[in-house]
Amino acid sequence: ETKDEKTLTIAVSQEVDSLSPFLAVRRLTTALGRLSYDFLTNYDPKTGKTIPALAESWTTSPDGLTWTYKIRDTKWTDGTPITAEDARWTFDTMMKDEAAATANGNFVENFESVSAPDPRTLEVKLKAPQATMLALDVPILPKHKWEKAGDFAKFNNDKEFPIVGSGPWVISAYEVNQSITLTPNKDFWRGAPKFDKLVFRYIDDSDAQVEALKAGEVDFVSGLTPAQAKALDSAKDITVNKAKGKRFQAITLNPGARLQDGTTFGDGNKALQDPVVREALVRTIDREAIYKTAYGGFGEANGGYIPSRYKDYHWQPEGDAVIGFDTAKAGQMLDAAGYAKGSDGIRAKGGLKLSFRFNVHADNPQYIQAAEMMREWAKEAGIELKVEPVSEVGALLDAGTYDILTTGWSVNPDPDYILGINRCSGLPAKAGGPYLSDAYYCNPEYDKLYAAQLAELDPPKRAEIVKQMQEKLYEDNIFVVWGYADQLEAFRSDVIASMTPQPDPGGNYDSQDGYWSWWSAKPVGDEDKAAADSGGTSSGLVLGGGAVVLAALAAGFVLLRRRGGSAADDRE
Amino acid sequence: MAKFWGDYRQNRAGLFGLAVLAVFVLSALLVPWIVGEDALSVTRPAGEPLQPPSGEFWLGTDRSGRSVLDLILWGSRVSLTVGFAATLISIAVGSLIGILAGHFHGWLSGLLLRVTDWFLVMPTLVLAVALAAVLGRSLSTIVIAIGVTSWPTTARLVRAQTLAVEARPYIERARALGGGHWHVMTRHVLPNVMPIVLAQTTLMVAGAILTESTVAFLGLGDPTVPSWGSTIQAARDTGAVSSGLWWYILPPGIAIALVALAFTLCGRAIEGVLNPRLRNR
Amino acid sequence: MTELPPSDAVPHLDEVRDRGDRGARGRDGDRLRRTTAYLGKRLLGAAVSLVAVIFTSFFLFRIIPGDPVRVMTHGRPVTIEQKEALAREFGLDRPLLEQFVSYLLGVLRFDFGESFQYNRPVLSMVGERLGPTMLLVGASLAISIALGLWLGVQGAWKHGGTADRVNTGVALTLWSVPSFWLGLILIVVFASGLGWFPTSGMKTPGVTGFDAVLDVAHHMVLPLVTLVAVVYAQYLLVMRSSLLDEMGSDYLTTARAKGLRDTEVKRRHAVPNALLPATTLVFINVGFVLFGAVLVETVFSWPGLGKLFYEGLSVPDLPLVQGLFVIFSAAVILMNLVSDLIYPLIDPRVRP
Amino acid sequence: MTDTRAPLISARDLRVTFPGRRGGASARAVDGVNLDVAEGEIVALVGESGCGKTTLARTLLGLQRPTGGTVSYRGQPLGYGSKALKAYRREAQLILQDPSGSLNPRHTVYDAVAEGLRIHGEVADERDRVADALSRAGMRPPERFFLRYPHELSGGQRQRVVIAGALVLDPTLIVADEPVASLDASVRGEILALMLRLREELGLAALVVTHDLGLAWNIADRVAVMYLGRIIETGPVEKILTAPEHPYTQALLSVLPEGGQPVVLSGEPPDPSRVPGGCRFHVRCQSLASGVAEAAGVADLCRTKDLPVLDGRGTQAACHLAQARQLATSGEGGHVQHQG
Amino acid sequence: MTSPLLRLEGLSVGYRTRDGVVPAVRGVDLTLARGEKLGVAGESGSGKSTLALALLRLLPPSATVTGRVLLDGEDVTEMGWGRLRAVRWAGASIIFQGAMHSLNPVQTIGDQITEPILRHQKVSRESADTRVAELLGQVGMLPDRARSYPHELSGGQRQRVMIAMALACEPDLVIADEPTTALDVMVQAQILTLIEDLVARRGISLLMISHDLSVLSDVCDRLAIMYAGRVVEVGPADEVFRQARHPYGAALASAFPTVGDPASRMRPQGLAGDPPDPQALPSGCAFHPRCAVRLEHCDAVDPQLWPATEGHDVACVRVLPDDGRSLAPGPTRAEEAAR
Ligand SMILES: Nc1ncnc2c1ncn2[C@@H]1O[C@H](COP(=O)(O)OP(=O)(O)OP(=O)(O)O)[C@@H](O)[C@H]1O
Ligand SMILES: Nc1ncnc2c1ncn2[C@@H]1O[C@H](COP(=O)(O)OP(=O)(O)OP(=O)(O)O)[C@@H](O)[C@H]1O
Ligand SMILES: [Mg+2]
Ligand SMILES: [Mg+2]
Repeated sequence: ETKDEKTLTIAVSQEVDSLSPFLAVRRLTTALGRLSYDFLTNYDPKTGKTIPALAESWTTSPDGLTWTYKIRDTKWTDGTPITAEDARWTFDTMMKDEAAATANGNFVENFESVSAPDPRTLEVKLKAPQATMLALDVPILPKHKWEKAGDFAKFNNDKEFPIVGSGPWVISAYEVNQSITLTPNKDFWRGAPKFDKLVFRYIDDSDAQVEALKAGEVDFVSGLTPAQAKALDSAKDITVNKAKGKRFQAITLNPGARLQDGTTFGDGNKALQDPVVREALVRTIDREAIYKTAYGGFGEANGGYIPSRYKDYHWQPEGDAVIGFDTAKAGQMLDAAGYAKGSDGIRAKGGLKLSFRFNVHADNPQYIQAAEMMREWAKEAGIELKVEPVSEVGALLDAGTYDILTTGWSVNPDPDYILGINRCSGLPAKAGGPYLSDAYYCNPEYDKLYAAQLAELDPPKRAEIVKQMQEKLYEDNIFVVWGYADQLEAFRSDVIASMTPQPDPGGNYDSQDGYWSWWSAKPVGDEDKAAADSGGTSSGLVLGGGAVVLAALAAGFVLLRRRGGSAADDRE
Repeated sequence: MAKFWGDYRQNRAGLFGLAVLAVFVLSALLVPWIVGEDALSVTRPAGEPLQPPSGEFWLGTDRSGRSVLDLILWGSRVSLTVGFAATLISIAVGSLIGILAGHFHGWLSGLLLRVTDWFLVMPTLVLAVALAAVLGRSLSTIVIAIGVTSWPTTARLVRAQTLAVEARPYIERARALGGGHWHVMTRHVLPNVMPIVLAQTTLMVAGAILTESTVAFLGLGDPTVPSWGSTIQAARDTGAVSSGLWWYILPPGIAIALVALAFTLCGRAIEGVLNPRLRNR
Repeated sequence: MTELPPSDAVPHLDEVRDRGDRGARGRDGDRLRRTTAYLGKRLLGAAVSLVAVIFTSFFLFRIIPGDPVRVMTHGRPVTIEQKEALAREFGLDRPLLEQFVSYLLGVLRFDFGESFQYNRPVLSMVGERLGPTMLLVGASLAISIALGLWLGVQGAWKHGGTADRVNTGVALTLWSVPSFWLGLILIVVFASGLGWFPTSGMKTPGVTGFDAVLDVAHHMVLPLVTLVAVVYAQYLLVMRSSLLDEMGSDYLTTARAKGLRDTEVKRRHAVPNALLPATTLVFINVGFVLFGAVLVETVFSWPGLGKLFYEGLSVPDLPLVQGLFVIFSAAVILMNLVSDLIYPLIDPRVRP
Repeated sequence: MTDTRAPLISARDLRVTFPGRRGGASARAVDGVNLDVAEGEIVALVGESGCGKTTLARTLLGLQRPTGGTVSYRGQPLGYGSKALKAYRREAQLILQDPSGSLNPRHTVYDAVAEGLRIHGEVADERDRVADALSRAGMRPPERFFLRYPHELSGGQRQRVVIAGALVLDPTLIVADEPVASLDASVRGEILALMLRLREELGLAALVVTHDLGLAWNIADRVAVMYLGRIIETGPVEKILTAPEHPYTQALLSVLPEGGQPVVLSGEPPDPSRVPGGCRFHVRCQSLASGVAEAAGVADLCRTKDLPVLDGRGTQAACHLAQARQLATSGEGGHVQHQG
Repeated sequence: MTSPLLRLEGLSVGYRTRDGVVPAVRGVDLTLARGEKLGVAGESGSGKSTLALALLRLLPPSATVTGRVLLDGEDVTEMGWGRLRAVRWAGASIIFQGAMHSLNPVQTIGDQITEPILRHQKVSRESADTRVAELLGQVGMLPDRARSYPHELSGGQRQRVMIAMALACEPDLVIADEPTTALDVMVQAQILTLIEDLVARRGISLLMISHDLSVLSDVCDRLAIMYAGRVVEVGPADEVFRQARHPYGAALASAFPTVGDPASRMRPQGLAGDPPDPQALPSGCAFHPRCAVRLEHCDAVDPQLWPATEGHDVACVRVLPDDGRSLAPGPTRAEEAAR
């Protein structure tokens, strides 16, 4: 490492599942795919619109079944030219080889055929029209390298470095469970990255990540807790980025799990099938309080399904439509509906007790904190929530053996997918899954609206329909959104001068749909780089902890020295 | 008993341990009256979240705005309960198996020994963690996991002691007087292994409390119940270490260390009293 | 490791005495036969334990709630057909007993199956991380054994003195501290606070050559201190108490009567005898320290086995967790075996 | 003493074999013993360490199951069911060598003495019987000792408590395994005197196991000398301890301080897992070594021919040499037998 | 005879315990001439072992020693550590009671015997080994036993090893603390014969401790009887054994019956009462509560050793001129009584 080499180090807590884009499904490794392989298209960080990438341009047939991409004339990092054949091979392999379809197979499920009539032209024929043809999140791989890979199920692409790719960065070293080092692709057609090195450094513990940031061992940390964000805000040379979240946090209430044919299954508490109970329950949730306490104020309480970050589609209840926090009213509603409080303070009607299992993702502290709060509010209204943290909700969901689940989804700029999962046709066809969503929501009116928005080509009008759909979801109180937590990140401002967020401005740097942040990151010039000292560690903890540790150690050392002195006496 | 206490009193560390324990046990017993259940409310907390220590909150507040001191006090209840309950299981199982394995000879003892050894080679914590994962997150799970995994130590100890006791001539005398298995086990062996078991208990409680915190640290505890382990875990979840929230992370750790130490000191003191060979040294 | 109840060592001490009593008078004629029998018995015992462990791990983890197939598909929704295909591929559809037998046979051939989430052989994943764990555990064992035994000897020889009392006190206190908590505090104080050591990890990416060795050493200081701090007390206590046990012994009076110096009496007579029970503990502890590293590895993001286990458990990744459980336990069994085999070498009374 | 009284307890061809450790040869601790104890008789069983005295005593009390032979009590073979044993142990009592070890340190004197009563469910007038037993054992006034713990008593007092614990059930037979070996010389005589007195007062029969010939001289009517699992000489004390026939007994007597020129037997103590062929004593026999046996013409017999088991009555010595001498004087066959 | 080899003057030892000081040895005066064999008898706890250990300052730190221990005219209690180490084993060696415990279980007996040789004599390893073989031969063991570990030997053999070890540096004095207790009668006889023989052949002085008066009387020239930390009777062995003048000595002697002597047949002799508690000794003569022939002023007079006959001193009022009545009010001065 030469002195003036500029390294950008990102702390990551996920381990590498595979460096083969065919297999990689984790956030970290898909991000690595985006950095090291170009995709056909990309998103403009400012507008969110699709822009050309490896595909310079594209056309589609009137029936939408044939897509033709013009492939950019550029080179793999080993100097071999990139051709349409590479793209064809990539898609074709995913269609033919089940292992190669592991990560992104869903994109090609609908492909009829792929061909490369000439080195610059890629042609895809579809079985049915497909909305994602301009959002194919598929790294195009160099055929000449990958042909020889053998069994794709076993090939992890982690033996030979640097890995031949086409993105702005080249994966040039990988130490299992420790770090991944990338070097710039000097010939990247959009321009080479500014840093000389990009290192993803594995630090599992969130506190350790922040400490490493403070110590200057890493330059960027994401997934901050609210407390960390607040503490770092005042730290020297560190900039905290609070991006509006693209995820919503929610709970789903089991309305009676069922298959598409209406067969019910599972053991969800039947009381939740009563809309009154559901509404009453929702009225016991103080969303504002959740975001104020559990999210430390970094987030927005909001019942709308699509986060406010997406202004066009975002909807939120207003006026009388708001099912707001009011435990008294919840109680009255339940009283009116005949749910009377028992001796234990829990309401029941005809043997149906308002006592619900509340399965919370154990690895999400905010969910747990919110769940604890919800339990107390619900209790005031005579509803019992039994908070049961679980490591994985999938099995409970598939079996329908839950009452209330926490959930959260990342929402793409285009809401189609996230809306689609809640259709009746999304319900599992057979017992045991698969089930895309996690609410067993099924409302024919909602389905109708979904179809309408799909057919509507005028964006404002489509947005209107999307908002109506959200209203439906909101009223039904099955998929109950709390709001949107901010995405909290921090970076060393004495290392990184600037980076492009997504959306720009106000967006996030980490887990972007593209490579903008790390590609665009500009190092701080030597002249304006302050003496690198890591200030900002809280003196309280240092003093407190230090006192404890040092006291113990000092005692030990003093003793050792003492003993040195007394060893001379020759006792019997 | 008076003699026991007289001997015990000579051990200053043991007295310190006992005093610490007394404070914790007392506060655990009295906490519903001195602090009250309201202190645990996350929706009507006494203060703002994550406030540093002040006159009002001696140890600051947690992520929900509750007094950390109150949490520690309530947590002592849970941690001590876990410690004692787990120890009880392990001591009960361990003593029973140990006495049986030591008293009887032949296949029963062989079988029990095998089972004990089997449990003994399995890393206790791995097994406890695995059990905690298997049985789901709750305090009773942790109690069972710790209890089930730590009995072999007691069993070995009790067996060794049983063998030692059974080699004493008074057992032969009791048998020569016509005493049967039951008589020998209850009248002679049991009273003689009890002191060892007592010493072992105190040592084990310390281990159980530590294990509880470890299990919680590994994210397998019940985060909704304010034990010391789960408080540390909550603090970690909050990012307390890197956010300088020392009042959130230090107290539960110190409480664990203090109680574990106190139990250990008591255990050693008791051992010292019971084993004069240690005492005279 | 910290979470071992303090008296874990005690039964082993007793066992040692057991063995001592059993020590038969060696008659040269029988020796070979007896040695073979002794070896055979120990090996058989170890083998039985191993199978029992494999059995336990196989069935224990199967009860963890969670759907293996969901793990394999990383939570992505898949069709029943796909699920069944995957289940078939991993043999999850066969009768449990059959699965167990094939697992057992696999394990005996060092085939622990493939990780559900990483789609790779468990053994190779273990292989990658064994090094760091061994480094950390090995170094911490070496240091804590040396430190603990030395302090234990000093303490016992001048028992009751200030040095002994403070030493024992410090050891017990550190022992009572949860290791992960201590690790966190150390990070805050010495890594981010004083900046003396790196906060976590094992290497600075890109450092090569001899610098890399220093770099690893630098990274290792804090995890090592943590691990040593919570572990050494045990060695200290065992050494101290077994030396105290020896100290009243008549043969020490004999040694003094022979005109030996105090230090010679200690070094030549007392310590070798007192070392015996400690030896058993040392070996038995290796296995436990191995797992104790889980916590420390987690706190310091040390790329070792412990982390892998922790992660596998939360998913749950059955083959990974099972494999690691078997490996951890096998380490304990192996170390027990080694201690059984070594013991006769250092204690003539136990020689078969 | 006469042999006309019916024996209270009798062992017939008793054998106890312990399996060898770690594949070693098995130990024939008791290797064919006939022994009778008549009512009111004190028999001393003497022999060097490891010859099987304790094992024999334990077997007589049913604490050890014989691998061969029988023990009969009042003519009835001993049953080993728990009921039968319990009934037997109401009448036959054991006193062990180490009084400190024989008392549970956590039981008071009262508990220790009452234990037998409680086991046999004889709790009525327990207090009186305990007091009575204690005073008979010479601990007077008994109430003063009730609540004492063993560690608060001297060795002699402890042994008295043990004896009281045996007396409380009004036994007919006491088997005492080295009852004074761990006591100070000064206390020893007191305990032996107590045993004699009890025999006088209660007509107790006793088998006293000891390696101390002086003790046998002090209190026993009859003595049986044991060597390597067998009784090799038996008879009235006056006879055996003044004019022993067996070279082993002679050697034992010779090493007593007053025993004149000591015959120190060569070699190590015998090992019951390796019983030599021929006379079991021949490897250490001074008579054989000095050529006396050779002169008497029995040396070969000594080396090759095992001797039959003594029948446990009368005066006998299992020795080829003694036998040969006997033959020479009386012309009789069989082993030496003096009618008492 | 020149100056005695060993001379104890007013030797007292107390152990500090939590319950106060235990006076284990209370003012013992004894002399041992060169080549003499002195036996010390007494019941358990009378301070015999304490006395033995005090001779070489081997007592635990909790013991306080007063008085003088003159070994060859040199006071052991005042020696520097270096000198003391030199005296130990080379000047006086000890044979301890329990050889199993007195031998280091993890060292071969050869190494253990070699150790003092190498320490005290400037010899090579090889010649030390030769010496070991020689010594083992002298105690009737095969030289190749040097490679054995203590547990591989029988009790008798171990005791022989202890004896060989004690002789290793050719000391002037051998202290044998109950060398044969816990051994079988037969082995006991072997060991005693061996000790007697070796000591006689080399002209070594022997201080032998036992509670078995009959054994001591057999081996030793002179006998000392201890009671409650005091020597209560000392004199020629035969005389003390047969005609003990102190009631305790007499009781002790009669506790060992003579087989074949009709006087003791069916008449065990005992000594009533309990051994004294060293921390609560009776007033006056410590033995008086158990004494069958005590006089009324025995609880007031604490008699010191007094020559009863030539070379036979007894600490009993009965040997004093007027039964010691004149001494009743105050304690006698030690120097006066024990000359
Ligand atoms: N439980 C046992 N298992 C194996 N061997 C035994 C057992 N008990 C006794 N022995 C052996 O049997 C032999 C006789 O033992 P026993 O205790 O009867 O002798 P003893 O004459 O009482 O000796 P001592 O005088 O030493 O008490 C010994 O060699 C002993 O090692
Ligand atoms: N380390 C010690 N601390 C306190 N008291 C002791 C210690 N060693 C011995 N004593 C006491 O000193 C007294 C004399 O003990 P010592 O061992 O000299 O007696 P002994 O005559 O050798 O007895 P034995 O015949 O049992 O060996 C006893 O009362 C004993 O309890
Ligand atoms: Mg015996
Ligand atoms: Mg002694």
